[in-house]
Amino acid sequence: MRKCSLDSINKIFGKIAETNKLYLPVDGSDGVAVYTKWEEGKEWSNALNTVRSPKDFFFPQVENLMEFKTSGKNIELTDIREEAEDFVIFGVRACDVRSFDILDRVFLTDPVDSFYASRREHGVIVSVACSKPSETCFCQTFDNIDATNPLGDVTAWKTEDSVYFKANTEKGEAFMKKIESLTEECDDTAVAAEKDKIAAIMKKLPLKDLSADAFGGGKTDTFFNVPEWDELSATCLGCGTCTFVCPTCQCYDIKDFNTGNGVIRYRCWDSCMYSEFTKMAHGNNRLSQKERFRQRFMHKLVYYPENNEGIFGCVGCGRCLAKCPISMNIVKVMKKIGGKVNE
Amino acid sequence: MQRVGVFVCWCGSNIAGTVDVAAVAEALKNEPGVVFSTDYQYMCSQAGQDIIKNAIAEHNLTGIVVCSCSPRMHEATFRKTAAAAGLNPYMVEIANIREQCSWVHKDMTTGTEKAIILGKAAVAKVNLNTPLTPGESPVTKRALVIGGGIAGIQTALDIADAGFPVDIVETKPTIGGKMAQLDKTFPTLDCAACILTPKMVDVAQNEKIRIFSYSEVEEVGGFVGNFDVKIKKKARYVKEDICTGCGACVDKCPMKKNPNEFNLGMDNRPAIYIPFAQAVPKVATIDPNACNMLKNGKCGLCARVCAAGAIDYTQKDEIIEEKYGAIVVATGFNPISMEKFDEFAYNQSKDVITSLEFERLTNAAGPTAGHLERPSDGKSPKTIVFVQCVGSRCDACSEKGKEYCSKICCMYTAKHAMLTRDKYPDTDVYVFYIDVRTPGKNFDEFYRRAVEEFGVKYIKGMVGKVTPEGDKLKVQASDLLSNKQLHIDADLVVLAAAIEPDKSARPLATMLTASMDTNDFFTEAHPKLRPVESPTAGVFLSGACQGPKDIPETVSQAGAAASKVIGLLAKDKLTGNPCVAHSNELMCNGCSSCERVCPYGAITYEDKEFRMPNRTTKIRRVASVNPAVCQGCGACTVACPSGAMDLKGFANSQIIAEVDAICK
Amino acid sequence: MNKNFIQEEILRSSGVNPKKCMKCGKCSATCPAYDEMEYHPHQFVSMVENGDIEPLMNSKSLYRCLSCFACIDRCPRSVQPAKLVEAVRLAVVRQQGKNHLTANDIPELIDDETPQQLLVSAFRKYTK
Amino acid sequence: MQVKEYKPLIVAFCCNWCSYAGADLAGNNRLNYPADVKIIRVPCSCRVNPMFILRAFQRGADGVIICGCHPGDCHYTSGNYYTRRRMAALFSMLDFLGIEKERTRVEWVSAAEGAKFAATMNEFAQTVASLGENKRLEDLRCKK
Amino acid sequence: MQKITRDQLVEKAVALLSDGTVSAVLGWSRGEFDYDITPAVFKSAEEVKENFVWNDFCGANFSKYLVAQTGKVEGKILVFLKPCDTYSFNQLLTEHRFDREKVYAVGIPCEGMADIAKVREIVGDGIVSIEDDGESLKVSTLYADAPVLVGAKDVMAERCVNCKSKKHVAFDELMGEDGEVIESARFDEVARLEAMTPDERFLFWQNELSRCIRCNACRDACPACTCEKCVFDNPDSAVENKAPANSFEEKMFHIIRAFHVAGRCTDCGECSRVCPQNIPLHLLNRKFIKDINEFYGEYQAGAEVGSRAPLVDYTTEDLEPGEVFERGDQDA
Repeated sequence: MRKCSLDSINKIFGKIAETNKLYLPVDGSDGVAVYTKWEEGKEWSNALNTVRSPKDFFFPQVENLMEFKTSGKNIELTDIREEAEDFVIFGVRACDVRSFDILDRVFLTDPVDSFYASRREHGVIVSVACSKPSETCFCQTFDNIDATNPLGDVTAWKTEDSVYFKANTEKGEAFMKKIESLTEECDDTAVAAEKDKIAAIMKKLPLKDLSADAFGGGKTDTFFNVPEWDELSATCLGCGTCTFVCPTCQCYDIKDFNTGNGVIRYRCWDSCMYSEFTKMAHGNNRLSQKERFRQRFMHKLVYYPENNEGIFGCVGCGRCLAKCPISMNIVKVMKKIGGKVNE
Repeated sequence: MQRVGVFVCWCGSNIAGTVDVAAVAEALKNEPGVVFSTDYQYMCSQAGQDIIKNAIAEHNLTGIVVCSCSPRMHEATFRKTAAAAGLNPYMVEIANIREQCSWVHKDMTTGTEKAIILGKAAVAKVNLNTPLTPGESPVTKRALVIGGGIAGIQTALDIADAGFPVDIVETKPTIGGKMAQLDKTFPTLDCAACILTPKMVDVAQNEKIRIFSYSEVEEVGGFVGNFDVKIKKKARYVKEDICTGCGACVDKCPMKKNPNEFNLGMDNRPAIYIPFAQAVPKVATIDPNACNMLKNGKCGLCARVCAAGAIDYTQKDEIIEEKYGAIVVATGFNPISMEKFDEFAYNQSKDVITSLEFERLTNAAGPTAGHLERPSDGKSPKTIVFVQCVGSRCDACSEKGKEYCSKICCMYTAKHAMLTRDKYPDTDVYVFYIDVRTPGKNFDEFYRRAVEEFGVKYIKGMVGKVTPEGDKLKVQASDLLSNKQLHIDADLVVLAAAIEPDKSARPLATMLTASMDTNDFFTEAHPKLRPVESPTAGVFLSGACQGPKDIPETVSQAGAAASKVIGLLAKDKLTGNPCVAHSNELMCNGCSSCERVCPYGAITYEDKEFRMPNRTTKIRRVASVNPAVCQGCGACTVACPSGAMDLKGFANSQIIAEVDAICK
Repeated sequence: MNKNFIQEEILRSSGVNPKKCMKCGKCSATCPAYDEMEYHPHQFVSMVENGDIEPLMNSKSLYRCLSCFACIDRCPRSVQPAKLVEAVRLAVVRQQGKNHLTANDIPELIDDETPQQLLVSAFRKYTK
Repeated sequence: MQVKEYKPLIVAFCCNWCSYAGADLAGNNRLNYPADVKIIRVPCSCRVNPMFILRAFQRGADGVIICGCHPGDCHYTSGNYYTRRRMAALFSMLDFLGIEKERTRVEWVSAAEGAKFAATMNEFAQTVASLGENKRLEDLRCKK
Repeated sequence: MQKITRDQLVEKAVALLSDGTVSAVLGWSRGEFDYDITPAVFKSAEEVKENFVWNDFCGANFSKYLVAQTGKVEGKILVFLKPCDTYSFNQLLTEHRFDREKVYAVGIPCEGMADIAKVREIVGDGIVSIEDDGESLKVSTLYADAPVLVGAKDVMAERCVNCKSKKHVAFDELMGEDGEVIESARFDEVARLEAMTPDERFLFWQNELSRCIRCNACRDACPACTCEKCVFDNPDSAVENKAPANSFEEKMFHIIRAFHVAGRCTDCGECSRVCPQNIPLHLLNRKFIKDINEFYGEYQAGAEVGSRAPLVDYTTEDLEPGEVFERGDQDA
């Protein structure tokens, strides 16, 4: 374990930025933290989290896949893939770190999404423990997310005056090497204290008792037709806010854009809340907002764990709790249809 | 996917001179959907049309693009060609590579590049065209003629002759118009009244014709075949059906000193009057601004002397509503005001007059009973100067005059000069001219007779100024051929004033939604091929409202307009423009935005039941467009927020395709 | 100096388009100095149009035009003959290389035949 | 290397009855205007949807002009009055977003105003050229 | 902050449900915290008694829900309308978007709603409870030892600070006292932007709109955006997309959306309230409202049912699009 003083953290950023693009949460003009490319003068935000999750760096909202041109009956394809450069995402919270595991299971299983895979290969994730979790946090509901000791290539702890680093992977070791001269070796006393402090707060969180035990693979029939869906979805506006701020939502649509000089085939995020989602030749397969609403939560709580060894498709980051225009969210859904709160 | 054929026209050298037509045809070959592309000298010719027809059959074309002149010129032609070959006529698009390309660009490269882009845009559009079928609407078999001059009279007579009822609306108390004020007519010199008044009587006696004299068109609604017109019949305070036109009231009326409009104010008429002896209808009219009874409630003399009891001081304006299948505009002309021509002293001397005033001065029924007398002192003029082109042929930015040639002045001036010399051989008659324009049957011969037989002095040059001095008019003029400045002491100066459309034409055009040129002459649907039709369907043009004309031309145009009207009224049904708006009910919100902007009231709403998910239904209010009433402006398409309203033939997708093609 | 060049200069500096002329002669009909002039206003227009400028420049009557602008006012085609006359005068002055004038130069230039108007306009033009 | 002369691309929406005819008249009278002006015929200026205008900018247009009958002369009596309101609002909004107001214009050109059409296009093309390429409403994907 | 109490509203709703006047209630439902309130359709008195909530976070405008709910519910539906909601209510009626006969509208006074983001700015994260004591909010957090008092006015939402009207323009029944139309300073921010140079404005909007993630929350919450099929969802419309592919599409979306609601937008402010990226979208709508007021005379959408929206109206004397800027230049 190594540490540096909080005051000198910008030196570390400078060092990393020499060789890699470095992204970290920076307060925007409206005071809200946004993952921003670090450059001299940008300060690491004290905010707990960003509105948009770090998923964007591996699975951007819009991504061009290829270009093609037709002339007469000929078609000419161009691979426009840009080889991803090495980059570092700094300050990722435990919940968001877990989201990469969830995304990996989708994008890195056969057939591998080579665009995503390439970015994962080139990206180093530096996580940071949550010293001040919010009332909307409920990562404890899901197994193996530890806000006191997040995963990632490197784990960091930020205390009053210092930042502590610990490498978890080979990429992490390389990262540590790079900042070696700016950090000093230390023991884990301070980190242990910080962990205890966080653990104490976690026990006070209002959603600490939320349990996902009622959900999981094989529960489709249990929940699919419960009458509560009507009530829960009654005032859903059908916007895509929850899906677009969600670190684990991974649906996209592939579209063609005719530039006049050829066609760009690109993909962009899609939302199961949208009426046009997965529209097929026969029309839409989920016609009502209730069905679309149900799909999203069933996917997170039942379908995904069913296909992925019981791992839930939610990480408890709380973004949807904060951002849904009508304050409807997965917690309300779990409580309503999941029966009892964990005692 | 369409199978598109592209046909590039050379238009002789009009297009081929600045556009490499072969290159255009070649370039368009590679556009999506294009399966055939060629070029030819004259696509609009029979041979050119045959190329199109053959290609449609041979290549099984589903759409064609003709790169040629403006669609305003030959779109209809090529639509017919397509139809003849079995293709829906609305599967034709025109790329305007003449008016908007070869004629405005001088350089071959530029012209060719642009022509290709315009062609691509047309191909992009036609790829999205769908076959359209025009709707049908019934035809009201009655025509309206606005204006009762010789143009209106002839049109009405010809239409009535074919058996269709016609109404004439005339603002004056009598029909007859300008021609009734004329003395003789060129080049035959027959008396205007002798040839006009029998026609007026014919109109009066024709059972198919109704005359609304002293009336104006108030409002026009509807569309071709189905116009709804409101006509205001102004109160004349005389019961038209009872008045016998005996004239007793006119004789007895004490309010005698009112300028007589018919004689251009050169003498007076009573407050109750009949404009002239042969007026039709021959009915008295009370001038409410002059009648003491109407103004102050004192007098009532005319009512007392009227044996028939036709006087009715309580008469009110009356609104008549009638339906018409066709409307003919025959609003005629007026001489322009001479007020601004200070140099000719029109305002300073009574002896400077216009040609129309001269006409009344020489007319046997005029203020001087046909004796040529000076308006100022009644003396016979010994030297008369005629000035041509007063206010005609002016610069476009002139505030005084008009840019166009008034066409009739050369001939009537020759007539006036000749008649003066004929009746008063001791009078010196000078005519100052810029050019003498006599293109007409027997016109030049007429002019030469004035010079050679009657000794009228034609001087090439212009009058620069007229100065009244004593009882003379000092005329300073140039004689260009002898390179001299002339100074003539004249007794009378006659100005050949330019003519302009009647002032009522502009508001009428607005009511009719018929277009006008900057001079307020009505525009034709095509200057050569459709000269008597306005671009607004069902509105036809007769006489000088369309441009300056003499009587023979007016009469022939009147007949032509009548034949177009007859052709329209003979149909039982009209096929409409299929490029109308239509609403996609699935997307319509029923919000009424479209209804509010529709100028024709073509959009109505109905509650419809829609299938919803899970076997439920929902009743929603949705818009529907009446295709017979819709004129296809597209205002609704933009007012509609959901994009449910679209326009056939000019669909959102089609216009966007054109934008994309152009901006490539 | 080249003939075409002078013609172009005259057209440019006057802003007159002689092609607009319809040869009605109203300018000459209205001209108060007509009889004093060797070439009359309508001839000015047509001669400039034809590039026949030397006779105009050499004509003594060039300065007989009073610049009263009656021809400009009356011309139905807005040709503005008086502006052409002025432009030809300018061409003459230019050719003589006399493009500047001070108030002191004026008295000796005055003779009885020079119109006042000319002096004023010349002064305005050459003292900028 | 020779620098390609910058020529603005201008899309002109012309109503069928007045302005398109005015453009034809400009052609009849052989009045020049830049070839970069491309005309799209619409039945009435009120057919022009703001989406078409944005689309043109997206696709690489540097200026968009809408021509219709003079107010009061609309073939459909009132279409151009709606155009006038819509475009006044839209242009003001574009300006509010900082997009050069000179790139958009509404001009009334009658069927008799061939000269005005040509003069307007010349002037507009010049104005747009002086602004340079449309950067603020461009879609880089379409600029290749 | 609110003058009317939850109990009064619950009493009203229960009474109307019980006497059969209405068969459903559109109201605010209790959330996990004191601020995350969800609009809900209550079908029984029990549900109302248990979950109905009324506090300073009941900002949601229910008018739009009537479009869907009037078609779903048998009998009448009770809707509680704050003054600003009544304008949207009228505008939707003008556009025939729901059946007035199926609605029982109760107007309720509103003293302005709080903005949780503003609360957070003051007290920080970890809010566990918020109590309203009339003048201020008592906020307890995970990290402060004692509850923090924040002034109600200090955390009032922007749209409420610039409230345009406390007057109800539509209702079947009014609870509490009606207010008046207010001369607000709501156009000041628009005017401030107008006074900037075009370059500054461009940068301002570039910065704001670049954050857009096209979640469509603004559109989906907007009571004027009730289209059966939005052009941005319609693959045939040529503007459809599910994400803003670049800065052009960001601008296009917001220009077209604002244009589509121009003259119809009542300035309720829902768009900005729901934007997860804090883009001040209401400024675009207000720009149109301000322009329309200046060009064509004062017009308040929804002030009365059946009024003709300015963009589907005209006079022959309207100013020319070019004159819009001459006017602006004079101002500057």
